[in-house]
Amino acid sequence: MSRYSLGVFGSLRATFTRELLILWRNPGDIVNPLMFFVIAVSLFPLGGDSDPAYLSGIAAGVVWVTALLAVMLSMESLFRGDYEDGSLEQLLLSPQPLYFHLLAKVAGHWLLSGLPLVLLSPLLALMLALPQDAYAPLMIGLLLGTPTLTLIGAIGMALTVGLGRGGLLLAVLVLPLSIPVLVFGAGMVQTALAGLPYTGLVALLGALLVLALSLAPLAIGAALRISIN
Amino acid sequence: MWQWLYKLGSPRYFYDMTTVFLPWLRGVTYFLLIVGLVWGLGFAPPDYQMKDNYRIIYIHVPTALGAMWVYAMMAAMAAMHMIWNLKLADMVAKSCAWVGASYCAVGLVTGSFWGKPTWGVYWIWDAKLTAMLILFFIYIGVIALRSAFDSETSGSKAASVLTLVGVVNLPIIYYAAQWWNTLHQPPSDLGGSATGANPPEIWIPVFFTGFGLIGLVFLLVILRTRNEILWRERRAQWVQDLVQGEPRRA
Amino acid sequence: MLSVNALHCERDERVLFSDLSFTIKLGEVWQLQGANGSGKTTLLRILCGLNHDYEGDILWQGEPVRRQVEEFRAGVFYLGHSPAINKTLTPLQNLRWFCAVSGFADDAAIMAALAEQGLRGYEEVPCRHLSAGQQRRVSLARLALSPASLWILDEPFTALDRFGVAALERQVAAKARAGGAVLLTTHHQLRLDCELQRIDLDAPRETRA
Amino acid sequence: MPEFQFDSVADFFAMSGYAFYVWMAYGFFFAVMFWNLIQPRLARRKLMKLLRARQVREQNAAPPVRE
Repeated sequence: MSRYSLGVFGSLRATFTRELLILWRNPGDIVNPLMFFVIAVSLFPLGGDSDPAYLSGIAAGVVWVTALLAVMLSMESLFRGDYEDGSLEQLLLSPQPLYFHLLAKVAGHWLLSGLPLVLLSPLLALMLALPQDAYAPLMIGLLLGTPTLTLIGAIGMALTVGLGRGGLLLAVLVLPLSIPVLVFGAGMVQTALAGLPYTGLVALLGALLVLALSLAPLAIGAALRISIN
Repeated sequence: MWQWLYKLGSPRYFYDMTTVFLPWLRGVTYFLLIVGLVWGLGFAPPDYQMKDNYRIIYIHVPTALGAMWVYAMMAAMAAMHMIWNLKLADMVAKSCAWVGASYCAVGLVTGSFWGKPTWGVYWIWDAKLTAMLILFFIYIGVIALRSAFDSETSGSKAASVLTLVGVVNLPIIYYAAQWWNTLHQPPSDLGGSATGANPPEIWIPVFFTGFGLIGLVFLLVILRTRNEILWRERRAQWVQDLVQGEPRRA
Repeated sequence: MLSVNALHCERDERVLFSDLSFTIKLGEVWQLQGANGSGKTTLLRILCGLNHDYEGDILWQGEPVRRQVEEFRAGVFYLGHSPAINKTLTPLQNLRWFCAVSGFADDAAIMAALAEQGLRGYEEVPCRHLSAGQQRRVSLARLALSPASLWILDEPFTALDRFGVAALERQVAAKARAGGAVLLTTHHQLRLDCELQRIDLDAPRETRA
Repeated sequence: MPEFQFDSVADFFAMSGYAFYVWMAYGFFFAVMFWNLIQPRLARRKLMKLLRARQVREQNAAPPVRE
């Protein structure tokens, strides 16, 4: 028998790879939020005015708000599938610590939903005539901000997964809570545009990320145990 | 001490106790409010700058503050509900949500009416008003989530989790609003102009309306909690007798 | 092993069961009977720890569950109505995750369990291409893999053909003989070659267990 | 005792030109507080009616088979 016991880390890796596999197998869950991100951003020049001065003024806010909404939209695939086929119950019943498994699951989900947003953002900044030196702060901000948004969105998703039609409710619950990330992220780009140093804000976004990383899984676990009753 | 706290935890004891002192609370609260409002509207000297428009402050400041500490009370109740599974704490939290949201709405509307003469526009993204707007959204989120569940028990547990997540977020939101505001506009201190060179008599009515509105919070929360107790303990015998005893009206 | 006393549960106005007490010891097979809606699934979900809306206490090896959550969860396997299989993954990947979540990795045992369920050759086929019965078999394959000593099965015989039913009955009997215990609900007539205890949720309280 | 700040009642309602803002603010305040005071009372009446109907229903319905 080639049975060998997996430590906590081994089983975390299994949950992580399973999450990537599931997302990779249904590409819709990855591509749709990205397409939403690109289309929504390109609506603003169409809706507003295509003069670069105007666009660059609103670019940071537009990119950040649509990134926030794209992350919310991609939350659906985090628990919905596992809830319907019962795997989420098995996760709750497993002797392994739920806290770390949720972290692994959210990390896997972020890798294929949040990270692509970060990589795509320079393209959209280009479309919105954002000056060259604002690309770095935009990407750093998104790199630190999207995992926090994913974690907060996961809390909302865990609360509403049992409701079936939780989609809109998720936004009402989660958007107010993600405002600090939006404020600091978009603020970073503006301070960079004004030529001021933005390292302080990187620290703030990092602090929010660490806070979310440590506290969110507790709330997600409690919410899941409530929803799966 | 624990014995007393445990006794307070039982809905029936809470109901009987509030039946006794509710009239007193009602009396004190109405007295404070009436004195405060009449004094503030009619007898306080006008502000040297904004003249009589500043009289809105007598209800704006207490309601805005009320919205914040009612959320803190709701979070404390949610924590008690999650940790010790106290059903009564959850009933109080549910009532707090409605009262807090109402105070927040009044704070926002009075703030914007007060701001119109000073800033020339109904709404400006001032740090305090923005933070209060976000607090209002969180209240709505908690109420919406609680009513989205079919079973009461999971609805109340979910709402408690969201309240606790919200209470962690609130200081961050306040700081973010402050920082964000300094980025865009010079700080327009909302309460500043009123406290300028003004005679101290201006502040006496706020004392009355302040405590009056605190009393009103408890009054409204207790009224709602009593209904909640009757509904959730409907199969208990003491509620059945109470229903029998209730005089038939309309 | 698992003892329950004075269990009381209500669901929206109806009292499903109240002061229900029984003890499941090693080597026993218990069948939970009751009409539809009599709370069978709720009771199973309470016992395995998914549902917390109950009064009364549940002891695992004599200790209240709350104090030893980890041992309890390692010792209990719950099979619900939903197969707990992700349709886009293959049976191998699904079972690998199940084993990892139970704390070990053992591809050989997975292959053997799948073969035993008559799914040889289907290990790498995404589950959505399998029939409902086969997906049920993949879910049942977890029985052979689970290290848990107590099985809680919620209508395990649904969507199984004659061979599947016979195989599962043998598996349940073997589990009891091997020193484990099984608590299951089913509507079909069980033919087990070991003695069977019954709990009837519809019977009035005295003659219940 | 502070004296009355306004020359006449009409002047009081004028609120030195800010009548609209002051009275709209106070109006909304009274409306919300009035609703918060009335709503529990109406809910209690509806609840009593519901519980009374439930009692009547339970009394003449046959006692449930389980108890």
